[in-house]
Amino acid sequence: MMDQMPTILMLAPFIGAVGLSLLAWRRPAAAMPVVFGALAITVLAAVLTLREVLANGTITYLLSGWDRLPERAAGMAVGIEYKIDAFNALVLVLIPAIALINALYLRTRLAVECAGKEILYAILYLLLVVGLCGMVITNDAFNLYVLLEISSLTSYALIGIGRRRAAHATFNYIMTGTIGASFFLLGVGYLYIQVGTLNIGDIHEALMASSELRELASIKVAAMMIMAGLWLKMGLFPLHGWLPNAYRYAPTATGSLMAPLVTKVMVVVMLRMMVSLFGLDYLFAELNWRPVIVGIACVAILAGSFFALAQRDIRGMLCFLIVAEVGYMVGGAWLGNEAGITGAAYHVLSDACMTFCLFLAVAAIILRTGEHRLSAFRGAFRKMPVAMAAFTVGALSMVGLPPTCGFFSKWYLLIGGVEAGQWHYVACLLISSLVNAVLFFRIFEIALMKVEVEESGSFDVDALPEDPEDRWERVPVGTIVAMIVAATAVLTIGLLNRPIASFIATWIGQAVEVAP
Amino acid sequence: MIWQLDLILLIFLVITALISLRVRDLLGASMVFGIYSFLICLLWAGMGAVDVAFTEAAVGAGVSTVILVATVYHTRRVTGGHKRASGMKVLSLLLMLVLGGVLLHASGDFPALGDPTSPANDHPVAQYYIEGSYQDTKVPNLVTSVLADYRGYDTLFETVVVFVAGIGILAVIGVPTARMRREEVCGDTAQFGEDSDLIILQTCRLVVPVLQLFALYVIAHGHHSPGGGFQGGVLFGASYILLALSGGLREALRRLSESMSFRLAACGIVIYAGFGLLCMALGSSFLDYAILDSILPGGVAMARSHSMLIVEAGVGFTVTTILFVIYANLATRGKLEGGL
Amino acid sequence: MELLTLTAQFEWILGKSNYWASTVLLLIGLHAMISKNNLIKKLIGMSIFQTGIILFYVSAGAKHGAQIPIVHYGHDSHESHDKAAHAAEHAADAGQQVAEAAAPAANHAANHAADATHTLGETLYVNPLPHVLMLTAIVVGVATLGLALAMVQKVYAAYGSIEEDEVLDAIADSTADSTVDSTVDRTVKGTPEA
Amino acid sequence: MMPILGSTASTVTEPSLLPVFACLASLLAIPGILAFRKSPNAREGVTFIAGGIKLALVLMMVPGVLSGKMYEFRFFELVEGVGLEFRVDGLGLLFGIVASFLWLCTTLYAIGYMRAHHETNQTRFFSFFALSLCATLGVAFAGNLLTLYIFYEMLSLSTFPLVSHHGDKKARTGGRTYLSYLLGASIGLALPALIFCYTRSPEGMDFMTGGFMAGKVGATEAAILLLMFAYGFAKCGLMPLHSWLPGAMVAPTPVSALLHAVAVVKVGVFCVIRVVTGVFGTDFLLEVDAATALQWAAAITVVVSSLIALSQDNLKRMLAFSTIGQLGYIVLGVALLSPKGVAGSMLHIAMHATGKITLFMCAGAIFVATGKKYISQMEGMGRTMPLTFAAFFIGSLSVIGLPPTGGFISKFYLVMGTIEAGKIPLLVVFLVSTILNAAYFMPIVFRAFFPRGPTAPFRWDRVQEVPKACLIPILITATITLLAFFVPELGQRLAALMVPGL
Repeated sequence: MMDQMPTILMLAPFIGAVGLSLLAWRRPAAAMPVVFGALAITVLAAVLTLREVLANGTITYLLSGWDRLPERAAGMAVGIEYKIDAFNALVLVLIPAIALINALYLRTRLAVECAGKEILYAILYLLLVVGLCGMVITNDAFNLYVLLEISSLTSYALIGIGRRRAAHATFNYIMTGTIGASFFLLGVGYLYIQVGTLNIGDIHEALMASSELRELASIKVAAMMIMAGLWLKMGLFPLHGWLPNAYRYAPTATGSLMAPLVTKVMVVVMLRMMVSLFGLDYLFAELNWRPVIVGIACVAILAGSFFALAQRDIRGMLCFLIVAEVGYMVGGAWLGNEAGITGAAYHVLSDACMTFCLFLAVAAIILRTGEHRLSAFRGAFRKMPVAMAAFTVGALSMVGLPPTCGFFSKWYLLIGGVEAGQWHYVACLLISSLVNAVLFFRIFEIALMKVEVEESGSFDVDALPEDPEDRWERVPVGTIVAMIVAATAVLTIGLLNRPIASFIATWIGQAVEVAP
Repeated sequence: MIWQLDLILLIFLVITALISLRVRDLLGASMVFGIYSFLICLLWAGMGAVDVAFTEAAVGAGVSTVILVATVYHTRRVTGGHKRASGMKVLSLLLMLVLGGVLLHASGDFPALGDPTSPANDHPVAQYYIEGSYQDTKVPNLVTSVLADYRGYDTLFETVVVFVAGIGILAVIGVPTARMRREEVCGDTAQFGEDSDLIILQTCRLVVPVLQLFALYVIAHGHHSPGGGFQGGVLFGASYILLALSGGLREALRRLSESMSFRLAACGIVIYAGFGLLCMALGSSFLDYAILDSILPGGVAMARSHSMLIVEAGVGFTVTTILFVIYANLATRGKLEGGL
Repeated sequence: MELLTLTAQFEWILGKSNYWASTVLLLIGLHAMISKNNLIKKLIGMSIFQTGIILFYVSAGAKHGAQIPIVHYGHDSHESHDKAAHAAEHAADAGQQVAEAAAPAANHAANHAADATHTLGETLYVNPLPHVLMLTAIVVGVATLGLALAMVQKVYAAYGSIEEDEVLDAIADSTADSTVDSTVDRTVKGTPEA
Repeated sequence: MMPILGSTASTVTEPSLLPVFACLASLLAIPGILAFRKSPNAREGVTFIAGGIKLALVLMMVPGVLSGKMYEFRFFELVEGVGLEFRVDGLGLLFGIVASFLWLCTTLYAIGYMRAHHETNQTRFFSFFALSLCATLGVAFAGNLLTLYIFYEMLSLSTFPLVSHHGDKKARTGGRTYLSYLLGASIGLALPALIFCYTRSPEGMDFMTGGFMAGKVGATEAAILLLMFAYGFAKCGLMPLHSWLPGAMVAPTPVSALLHAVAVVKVGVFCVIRVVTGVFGTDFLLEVDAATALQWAAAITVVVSSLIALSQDNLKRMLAFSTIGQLGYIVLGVALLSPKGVAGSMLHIAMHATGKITLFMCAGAIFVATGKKYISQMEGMGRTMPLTFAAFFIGSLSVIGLPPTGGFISKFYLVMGTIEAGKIPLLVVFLVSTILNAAYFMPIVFRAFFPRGPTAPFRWDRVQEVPKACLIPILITATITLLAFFVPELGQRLAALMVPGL
């Protein structure tokens, strides 16, 4: 049973989705229980897999039972295989866990925002999780593309199901996403034509074995196309155009699922491509792209931060912050040292949690107040203490203040920057932290104080009616639980950064002493 | 490969591509794009990629064109000039020049076209597929065996991609209230094709059964000849689309309602994944058909062969129904009423 | 001599022609996706872009003089192995007998026959793997196209146009009018804050 | 010159939860404060009890520390090699005592002040008050640079709602300035410096005698890092990063007292002392001569802020600039790198704290009683509020550095420190600033008791003192200021633990 866990992890949401289509086509009430059940099984399987990986090291799972057939295929993989190493296993827990917690929020919104389409939404929701997990778990470059497309198509639909305004945003997203995925496919094609296999590990070995192969221009172009494709999908500035509108106009539960996960999983894929496919030696010793890419990342960080500063719409602001965070991760990964990559990988986890936390809190506040500009926060601390507590934790993490996880990811990234001597990257990280501080404390100010807002005049926190009903959060319990869990995760991941960083370090494959 | 033919095809390809993008009449553009697809089919067939050509003919030239036409029908037929985009155009051209330069530079060290010793063709894995797959699976069509067995996991998700597209389109443009009404109205006394042209109607009466029979053949005979679940499924779906085009969507929906379509589509995937799960239940890994020789007759290789057939049938179910649903929704703006 | 180099050049060009064509198609499609104003034109561009990539893959698997990847009936594996070995021996013999000038070519052929164990018997088969991959890519392409067309219809229903500039104008107008278009939140044109 | 050897070799570390509990005492009070938000008496009772426990816990460590023990507690590793770690040494304990004792006084005062003023959101106020004290003790007992930084940031955040407590436009501006200076400097300067230190010394960042960075950086790097830390910990108010302090005067007076005397600014200078002694080590800094720039930055701050204070009419603003000057003393003292200078800095933390808190509470008392906040309005008020102004007098004596107050002792050490270091120009700075201090304090006291123009004779029944809750803490702190002159042994012994070269 244990060795089937990776497949169970993939199949639970998959079967859930198909089962909904098969048996519950006209029964919207079945949607949420199936989502919860399927995701709970997935989380369980992921946790068991993680435990297994921690105990016994990397897991390889051969699908279709095609062994590596040493005598007949020169030891190459003829089938598709899963490969779950320390970092993968962590991400595999993260994806269904966030989806599961988000389902608590989704439960309250599904019937409102997607009336008449509950089953469709639930199917797409589960299949998105399948796609994201599948991208992380697979060890086959083409299979990665297929799962990438599954996650893309489901996300297009999950966004497009939204309001009128979502239509054009989704169309742009489809265009960009298709270009990105196709670039990725083309890059894989360039590798295939020169190497002849699609298995990530085998390609890596071939590249390591032959220096002529590494000299080839087409391999370099392959690396370029794969990276460009992934950057498009993750929304690295200046390829981010699709991102803010898509997340902003999507149904709120889509936003709070996709914002934490989709771009982050793309970063995970990028890291895997860098570490497991091309290899750090090749990327940093033989291609000298670091200055350029770190430069782009710096611009992304600054641009994202300042665009966020210019936003009046809360969700728009958060979306641009994601653009900045993508810059953090890409820059960190391309610093080319262990601390930088550790920082980028760790930031994937921490950014997922804090973005999730912020999106949930913001969704709750927007729903409660009916406003989606910064003025929605007036008196929020008093009206919605739990939501604001979660928001505060997420915000502090975004700013990078201890002991939240945002501080520690920034810590590793900064160390990477200092060690690599990329001072401009260090400076951009710090500037972005400061801009985030301005952003969020501007909100806290609105929340704490009597702010004279344009139309409604002076607003006194104490003048709020003492009506007990009005004073309570008026947020469904599920959402409250979701927010609390997310905020706790932000703190826990921060405090657990040592073991996480050491998993990541073992993944990077350099000897690093493991915490006792 | 006959290089003269290939060269002519390539030139025509580029020309049709440019035309379909230049033409202002969107219906014309869609048609030219259909021609483009057929040309590229020829090219692929010439290169020995018969299954790809078959699929492209059915999907690219057939279904794509039909759904393009359906959308043009429901939006605008003529596109205006370009009022705004000149700056964008220059930027894009510059980008294309750079990208083209990079890609052509990279193509400099590709092995020559058709070189049997190129890394991709000479790789042990490629050799293994050609040499070993018949022994392993007793399926002469290598594409089928690689598709449904060695890379069966990929194909499962390929089927899911189709499924997602159907669900997604319904989610995006489906109109829930109209849909309910439609389901109720279904099955009333409306006559088949009462407002259609007689010639079209009679032609379809002849063509549809033949098409469906052929589709079944393609699915079933995919082991021995070009074809398989996708190609057959597309053809089968096309038969329903033909029915809807000639006799009215209502008639087609009466035979294959939307909810039934999705149930069947899910059934197809369940067949596929269920077979994989069965392998797991018997103690092997997911989709390892070899273990099924305890259930299926004819030894390990034949067990693989039979499993592939069943799995392809599952794919066929899904593709058939989903393509029809995609057409039905796009042709009616999600209302499932009226149609083209 | 001159003629020979010309032929060589021509062969070289032929050897690249598909890759170049695929690049050209890819660029045409991509250019249309970026610069066309009409959403359907963008989608046609997208399809052309994807076929460019498919052409690339299929070309990567092509072999001169090879059969379609459906093996002939009746071949048992042992038999075919024997045949391959025979073919190799024959070629090698031939290589020893011919004049020195021709030796490299013959050796090449011999190596070929020996290397090319992916022939069953004398038959050379096309590499099936790219075909499998491209079947998937085609299906993905049509799925994306379908979903994108649905979005086009939704855009048209919302803004009455499928020209991008008109759509953007309509969006700008609708936000300026502060229309309420959702149960969740209002879209209000942002006014600068105090 | 005698090098500073730091803690003697006989020091033993002892694992103990005392510092943790001391730190947590006020944090645990917060749920209580929130629970009793409906009944102010119970709420403030909780605060008091927590304060008492906290002080008791801190005092319990005194005998041990004096006998050469170091209480230590490690939680877990935050990042590789650096854990969340508490360690109590002489300096930390000295600061801990001052902070937790003055918290009690301030709380008492705050109750009177907030009630007399009918302030809103008192529950929030007392909660964040408790939180900020938790952070302060965390800084005091931090065992390494990262822990110190974490609590430093926590303090910045927890005081932000206090500074902008009123929530009006002025409070908003003040809060903005406050946070942008403090967070900006700490993220922009201190954090990179911290990370640079970590990359150079990845095996650990524990404060240790002689400094963990000693010998790991060159002279220029050390000088730059030192400045980055000194400016990064902007709570120490070095010019030009000082303007948050006058800006934060919008806060209610107890907050100002807390900011200026107990928590915030003292944390700033405490951090600088830690950096000089524990991170780089005075020996190393002397060896590479890296502290000159810091000395002059502090000296300029001292003189300029005194001159500005001279021109202020708003009493609280004047006190703020005076504080900036006094902080300059402390930074200057430690930057001298001489044993007496460093000891003087440590003592001055305590001495200035008691003196300045007295002054602030007096200013608040005057405001509560009469609504006056300008110096020019205070003529003759010594006659209506004699006790308050007597306390004010004692406080100002201490700040100027005159006997018989504690301020004299620390200033004496500081002056001796300059001589020891052989920096005569800096000695002149001390003397000039003392004259300036006298010049801005003495006229206030003098005019309060001896106004110009005709005055009615003093009569007790005309006395209108503030509520007792405000008055009692003032008198307590004034008395302590005096006592510190006569019994300075505790402070001296604690400081001597850190600077045995005395």
